[in-house]
Amino acid sequence: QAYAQDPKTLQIGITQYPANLHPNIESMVAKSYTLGFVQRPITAFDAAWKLVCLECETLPTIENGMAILEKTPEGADGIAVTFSIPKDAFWGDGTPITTSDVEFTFEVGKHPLSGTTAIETYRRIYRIDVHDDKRFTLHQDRRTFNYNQFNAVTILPDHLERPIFEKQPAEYKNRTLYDSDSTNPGLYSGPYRIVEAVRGSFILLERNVYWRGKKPYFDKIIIRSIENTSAMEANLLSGNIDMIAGELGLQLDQGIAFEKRHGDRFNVIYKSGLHYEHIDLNLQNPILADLRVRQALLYGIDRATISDQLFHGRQPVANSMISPHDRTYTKQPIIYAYNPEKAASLLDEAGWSILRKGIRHNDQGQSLRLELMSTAGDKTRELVQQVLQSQLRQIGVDIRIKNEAPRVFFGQTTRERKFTAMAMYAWVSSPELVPRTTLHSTQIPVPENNFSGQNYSTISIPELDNLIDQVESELDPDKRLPLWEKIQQIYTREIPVIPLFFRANTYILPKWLHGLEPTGHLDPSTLWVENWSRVQ
Amino acid sequence: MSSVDETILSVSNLSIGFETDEGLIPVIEEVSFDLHTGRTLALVGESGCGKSVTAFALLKLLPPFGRIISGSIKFRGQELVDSTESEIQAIRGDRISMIFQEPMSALNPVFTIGSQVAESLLLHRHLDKKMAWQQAVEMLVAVGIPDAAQRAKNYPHQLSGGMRQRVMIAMALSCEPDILIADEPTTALDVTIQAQILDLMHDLQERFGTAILFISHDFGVVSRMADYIAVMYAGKIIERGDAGEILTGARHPYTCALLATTPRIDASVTRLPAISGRVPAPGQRPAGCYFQPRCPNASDHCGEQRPPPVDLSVTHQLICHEVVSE
Amino acid sequence: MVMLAPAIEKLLGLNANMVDLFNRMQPASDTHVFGTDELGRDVLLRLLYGGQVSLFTGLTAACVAATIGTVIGLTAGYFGGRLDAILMRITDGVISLPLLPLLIVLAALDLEKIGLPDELVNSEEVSFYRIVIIVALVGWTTVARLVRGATLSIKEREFIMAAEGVGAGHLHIMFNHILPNLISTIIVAVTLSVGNVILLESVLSFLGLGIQPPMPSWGNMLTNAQALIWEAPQLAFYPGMLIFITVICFNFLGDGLQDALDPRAEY
Amino acid sequence: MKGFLLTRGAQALLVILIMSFVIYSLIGLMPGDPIDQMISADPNMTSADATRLRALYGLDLPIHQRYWNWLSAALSGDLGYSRLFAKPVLEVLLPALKNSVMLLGLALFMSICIAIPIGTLAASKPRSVFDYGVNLFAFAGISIPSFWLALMLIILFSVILGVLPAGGIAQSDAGFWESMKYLILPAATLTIASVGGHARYVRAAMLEVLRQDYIRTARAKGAGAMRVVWRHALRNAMIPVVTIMALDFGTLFSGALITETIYSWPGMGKLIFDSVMGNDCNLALIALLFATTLTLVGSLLADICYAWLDPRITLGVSEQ
Amino acid sequence: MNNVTIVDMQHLCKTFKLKVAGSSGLENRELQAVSDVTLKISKGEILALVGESGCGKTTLGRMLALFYQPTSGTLCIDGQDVIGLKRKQLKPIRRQVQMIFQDPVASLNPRHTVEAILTEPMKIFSLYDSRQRAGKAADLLAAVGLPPSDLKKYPHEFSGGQRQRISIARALVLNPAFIVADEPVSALDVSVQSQILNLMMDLREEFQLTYLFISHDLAVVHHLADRIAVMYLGRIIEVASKHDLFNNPVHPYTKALLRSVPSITPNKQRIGRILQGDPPSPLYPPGGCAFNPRCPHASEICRGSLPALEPTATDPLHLVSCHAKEQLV
Ligand SMILES: Nc1ncnc2c1ncn2[C@@H]1O[C@H](COP(=O)(O)OP(=O)(O)OP(=O)(O)O)[C@@H](O)[C@H]1O
Ligand SMILES: Nc1ncnc2c1ncn2[C@@H]1O[C@H](COP(=O)(O)OP(=O)(O)OP(=O)(O)O)[C@@H](O)[C@H]1O
Ligand SMILES: [Mg+2]
Ligand SMILES: [Mg+2]
Repeated sequence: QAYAQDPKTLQIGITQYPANLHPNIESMVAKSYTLGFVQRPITAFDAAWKLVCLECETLPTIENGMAILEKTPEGADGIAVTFSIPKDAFWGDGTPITTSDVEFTFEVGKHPLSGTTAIETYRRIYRIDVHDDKRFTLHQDRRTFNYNQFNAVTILPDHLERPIFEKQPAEYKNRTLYDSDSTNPGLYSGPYRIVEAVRGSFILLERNVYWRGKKPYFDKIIIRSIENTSAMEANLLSGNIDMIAGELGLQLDQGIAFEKRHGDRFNVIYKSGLHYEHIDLNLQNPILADLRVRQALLYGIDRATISDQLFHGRQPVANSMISPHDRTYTKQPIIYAYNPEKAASLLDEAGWSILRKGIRHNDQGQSLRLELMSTAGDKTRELVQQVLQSQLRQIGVDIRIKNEAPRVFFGQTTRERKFTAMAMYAWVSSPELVPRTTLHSTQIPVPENNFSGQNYSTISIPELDNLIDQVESELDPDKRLPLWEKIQQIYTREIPVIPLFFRANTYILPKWLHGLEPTGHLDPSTLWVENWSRVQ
Repeated sequence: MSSVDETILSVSNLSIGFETDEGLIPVIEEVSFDLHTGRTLALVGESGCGKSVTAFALLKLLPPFGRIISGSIKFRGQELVDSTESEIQAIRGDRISMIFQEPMSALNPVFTIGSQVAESLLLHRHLDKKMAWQQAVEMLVAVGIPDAAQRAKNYPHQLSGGMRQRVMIAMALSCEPDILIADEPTTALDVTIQAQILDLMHDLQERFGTAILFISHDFGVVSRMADYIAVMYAGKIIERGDAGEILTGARHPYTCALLATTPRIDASVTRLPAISGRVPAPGQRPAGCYFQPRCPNASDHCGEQRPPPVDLSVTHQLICHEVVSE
Repeated sequence: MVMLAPAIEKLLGLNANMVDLFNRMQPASDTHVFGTDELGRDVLLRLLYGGQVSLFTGLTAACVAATIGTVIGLTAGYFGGRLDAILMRITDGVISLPLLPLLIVLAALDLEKIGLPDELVNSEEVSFYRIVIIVALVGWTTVARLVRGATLSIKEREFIMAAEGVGAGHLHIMFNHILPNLISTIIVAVTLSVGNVILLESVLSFLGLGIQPPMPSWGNMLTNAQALIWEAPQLAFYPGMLIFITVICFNFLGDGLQDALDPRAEY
Repeated sequence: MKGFLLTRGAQALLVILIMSFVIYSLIGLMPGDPIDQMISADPNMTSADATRLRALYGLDLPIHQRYWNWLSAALSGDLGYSRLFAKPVLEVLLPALKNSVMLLGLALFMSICIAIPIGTLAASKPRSVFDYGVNLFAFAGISIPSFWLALMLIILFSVILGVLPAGGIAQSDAGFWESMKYLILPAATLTIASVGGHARYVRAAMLEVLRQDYIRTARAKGAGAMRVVWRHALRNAMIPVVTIMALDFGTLFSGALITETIYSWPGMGKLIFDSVMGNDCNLALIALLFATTLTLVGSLLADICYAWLDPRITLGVSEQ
Repeated sequence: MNNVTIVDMQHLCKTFKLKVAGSSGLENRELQAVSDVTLKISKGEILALVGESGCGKTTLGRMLALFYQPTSGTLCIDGQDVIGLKRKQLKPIRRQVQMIFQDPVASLNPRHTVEAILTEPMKIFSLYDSRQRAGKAADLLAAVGLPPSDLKKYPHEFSGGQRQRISIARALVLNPAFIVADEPVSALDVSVQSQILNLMMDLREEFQLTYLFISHDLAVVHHLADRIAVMYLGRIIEVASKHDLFNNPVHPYTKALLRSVPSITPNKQRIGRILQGDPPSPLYPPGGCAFNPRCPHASEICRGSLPALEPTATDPLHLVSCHAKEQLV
């Protein structure tokens, strides 16, 4: 085609442009995808969902002795982990990466004015011991099983950023070179560096000559942001881009349809991962407070058929909040297969037995009407909503759909529990993530705690709280498994949330691209870009 | 310059109609008249009788759905009815020009009066811009605009009504046309200004020997201007003759009635004689004589047959059943 | 035609909101004359129901906006002076108001809190009323300007003075004399804006402020079809075509009504 | 002229001041804030983080105080930073503005260049086939959804013919023609969408003018049909048309959201949308004020054009 | 004709405030449309007001018909002072004064039927019930010579003369004593004009009407008026009975006006000695006597001071405003 580029250039389409480029301030998918080419966090989960070292030599564990149990000065349980920066790690301007960079990074991370989003990641490190240029120990003030996970921490260049930070920490987020001078090679330590960035349109990457690892195949990578997915397809077909990223790409059904038409020219890969699509049930709603109604709702929807027909089976049905791919997943004790008869009898039992115009009413004459809210503009969710509405209608439940712009939905509706009955959206998680914020009773957002926490269903079970506390501090992976099983049992028994699917990402790749491995979690496939190559 | 009294334009049996949803409706029927150099023919008649349409037809400037049905317009022997658009364009503004009733709306508001006067010169005399402008200014002087060189740079809205009409006249006369068609040129003006304009037209006619077709509904004005008068009623010329013959010796009942109903300051009547009824609209004209429904002298056959032409003298003619030639 | 939707629904033995996951995006067939949509619903029926919704929304919103605009424009034009200046500056302000935040604020208003009855807030039509209100709130400005302009010229006509001469009050003159003469201006504005409202509704759907699913409207059908333009282009074609035809029809209707309502036209 | 400009300028400043407050309040009143949205995308973030960040970005202050802070800073020349893009507001705004002006300017220019001749021709031959064609085309332009049109153009020119890029913007090292190629499709989309409407305005104005007496005067002078239409009528017809087109001038700077989105054209429409949605008050405010200002400039321009085209009008008043 | 004064104007002035384009942008200016008019109209008479376009005839007429508030001066209608009255207070007086407008097209609401037009005043004043109103409307229509079947028609279905009849009928609905007729026939053809003039005379007898008849056509005025006031640039410059004015005009302007009226005699020729120049703009009135720039007799005093409107030496009812009137009589 006319706009095909030379074979050593790869053009990638993504649906969002990263608003800003500082790796540790504000996380967003487009940013972590882009920065994956040019920077590496200290650790990450790989495509097999195993924790690996990226900007370190060895992953510290208790077994290899680089993680040591200790007491904090206050006498609490703590843990110290020791990392070494790879010897040949350089910034893109030739400066070596050293422990002073690490110190700077944590200084920025901890600073309350720096704009760090998830500050706890840094706060738990109460002391850093620097042994030499490359080796350092992080002392943590708590003892959790993810003591060696530093996926969210990317080392920052001390020699470039410190003067800016020290001058005015509160302005650092606005003045950082990542945004004011994003093509500065010294900012990047990955296989590529940014050489041109046009906001809202594209980012051009070139090879970083100081990259220590395997030499990547492509000389240049262009990341184009194309928000409209139909236009994205047109760009792909016209050769304006070579591939569509799965992390930020076509919707699943578009991908499936695309494969039907162009499967001969492109590889289409579906990776189901840790996007947990679900419906929060407001347990404060008197109707939903009745477990039988919640069960009936689950029995009354045919998730298997939706998955098969709408998503061609590419998007597995979720039985609980834990993905079947996760090591902590256990065979579910209760599987709610489609069973409208059972649903009907449960509703009858619950007192919703009078049918009027096909809608159930109780003996007070109240109708079984529930509001199903979600984010507006998300076509797939709207489709699922309508199917659910239609299916639940069959068992006499009147579902009213009400959608809101995402900023309203997430900003107010869920947080302040403005949804009266059901709220449908997705959680992203990482492998073996403890569901504290979503299921612990202390995490119910109320005005008293300034609406903190994401336990929107308001589930509050002491047993579950205990289990969550236990699993978090259990360092032995095998001993954690029975705890996880109990958590899942309670979850499926109590149904605070209707699990729907684990969303699948659709990667559309040219036949000649090899080595790209979708991860299915938050760490993007681009962290392993040096494995990508063109094979004719 | 042609000699006085030469017939320069000759209209015969001209019929004009408008295409409407109900078909072609005749508006002007079998109109004939001649124009003579240095002489003024006044066309008089009430509103809607077809004076303007007749005037437009002479330059083939009929409104979109107007058609010349039949008849001929001969200008210096050249038939205008079937001449082409470009032939007629060469004549318009050059040999035959026209001035209109409403001097404000007839001038283009966005051009200076100088350039509007100069335009005919550019079109027909092929002068360069400067020359044309100069001549335009001269023309404005000729029509009595004080301080013409400055005034030429004004826009129409900056002039008074009388001045605008002078500009219109200057524009029409800039190429020294053979014929000037003046369609109610003073109706929109005050009496004192009207008198000025009429004087001006007299002067210019004397100077250029132009033949004038002067259209008006006001016998007072006509009596000042006309050598000949033609009275129109419902699309027909019902009486024509020398000015004196018509103004003092009119025979057609319509002309007589019209003259009688016109208030005058030199005679007092307690009650004006009125013509009852109204002018029939085109398409609703009665059989027989068109004036018969309003005519005090009408007899039976007036309503049945078209009245015959009657010659009272060489110049004085009319169409009426009740008047017989002496 | 769109009024017959329920009858045609019966005739075909289908249901406009009936999801059939086994028959998604079918091409035209005997049972589904225009095929089915992405959830296996009959496109013809959805077009008909969508037409009901869209036309009704368009007409109502345009009429409400026209009413507000007429009252404001008429008042401003008739009384003139300071009142005119104030009203027209307000109009300018509304014209330059950023639509997007306004729409979001409006959409997020808690209707129950403003004291609307529960029945209404929870009814299916609430999104419809919302649109009507949104369009009315921002859409009256054009009419207001047109009406003001027309009022300014009409109030100079002598028949207004004649009415004043027989002792008519301001309101009498405004509503008995000026308003009837504005009808054609208003009608043209309304007919032109019906199409705009239908299109605006599709933008609103996109922001989640439009007609809520599953209720179909041409606007949301069009927006939904956008993502399917490769798989099922016909889904975008039908509503697009209908909007096009509607816009044209309303324009002709406007012209026709203008002629019919103007007693001078036959002159 | 000077006095007129001064009065208008003062009025404009007042309007802008009021608008800045209204816009600020509207954005501030929007439910939800960006920090909450971050939570849903980041499992490590806690509510305490959200509270801290809200304070950091000043989102916890009451709206009038935020506005006052903003205003005093803005008046001292500091327009602040874009929260979303972590850059000074103007640095984000100016490139987008440049792109919008390029795109919409070209589209408006082409639209006018096409609309004037076809509108005029349609008016000079009313009820002809050409006239009906122009009308139909105009309605199509009004009612074709722009996303559909844009996608069809991409499919035709990029996918099938492969002659033009499907979207985006040229790299900085690209030549002029290469850069222009990226502009053609989006500009064509906008042109097609607006040219019909413009042509109808021209046609209506032209029809009105052609009915006027001075047109007959021009014909009576012997001017040919072409000269009558293009010299005598056009300038008069342009008086109302210019007003409408100058008002479009304001929209140049508010961008065209849908077209920009589909063609990934980084202009003001997308920027305003993103900044409003992302609660980027500073950016949204300045961007919207820019658009407002230019709308005001547009109407001022309309008045000046008016006076320039129509000698009867002296700025601010029309002589009787 | 008795001598009861129905309208009494004393030093009536009307000033319009305008914005005009001047050398440095917009200027606020005052336009004296009517200055210092002192006139009485007696019951039953026809006073004609003549003058060139823009001299303020309509403005004066509209003040008398209560449409404009005079800027200064006093105005009594039927003995009642109307200056400063509110809209509501004026309402009862409006029954006394009605106006007939120049343009029969513009003065009738195109969207109202004749019946609506004629019954509207009765509705506003709550006169009669609806049946009686229709009957009254039909009677009025008959009085102006139209059949009752025309009640259901719209104005556009009538000819110009018929429309003017409707407008006259409307003016009569409230049984006024005084009618301001602002150029009621100047838009009409001569044949129709005479019908309307005759009608107005007939109605005057029938309803005991007093007219202020505004016209620019001296011939019409000659036919109709009892007394004539000549206006020039907002001022009355000469008032006299019809006979006096036409036979012994004093003011040079009146004389010029009379000379300019064409008579219907075949005399194709220049008029000569006609008044040159245009009337001055009321925005920039000349100093002294407004007529001085065009006046053949203008002298220093004319440029310096305003002549008063005073009786001539010979006739106390013949008022002239001219410095040179004694020489010109
Ligand atoms: N464009 C037109 N379409 C249809 N009929 C027309 C058109 N123009 C004029 N007429 C008809 O032709 C007749 C003569 O019109 P014309 O304008 O010549 O009258 P006139 O004698 O000039 O009247 P006036 O004194 O009012 O100017 C009228 O009855 C009118 O109805
Ligand atoms: N409402 C108004 N505002 C400003 N100026 C006005 C207004 N009405 C009239 N004038 C001005 O007052 C002067 C007198 O106007 P008026 O209409 O009384 O004249 P007229 O004698 O009736 O003229 P005509 O014979 O043209 O009807 C004119 O210069 C006119 O421009
Ligand atoms: Mg005429
Ligand atoms: Mg007047």
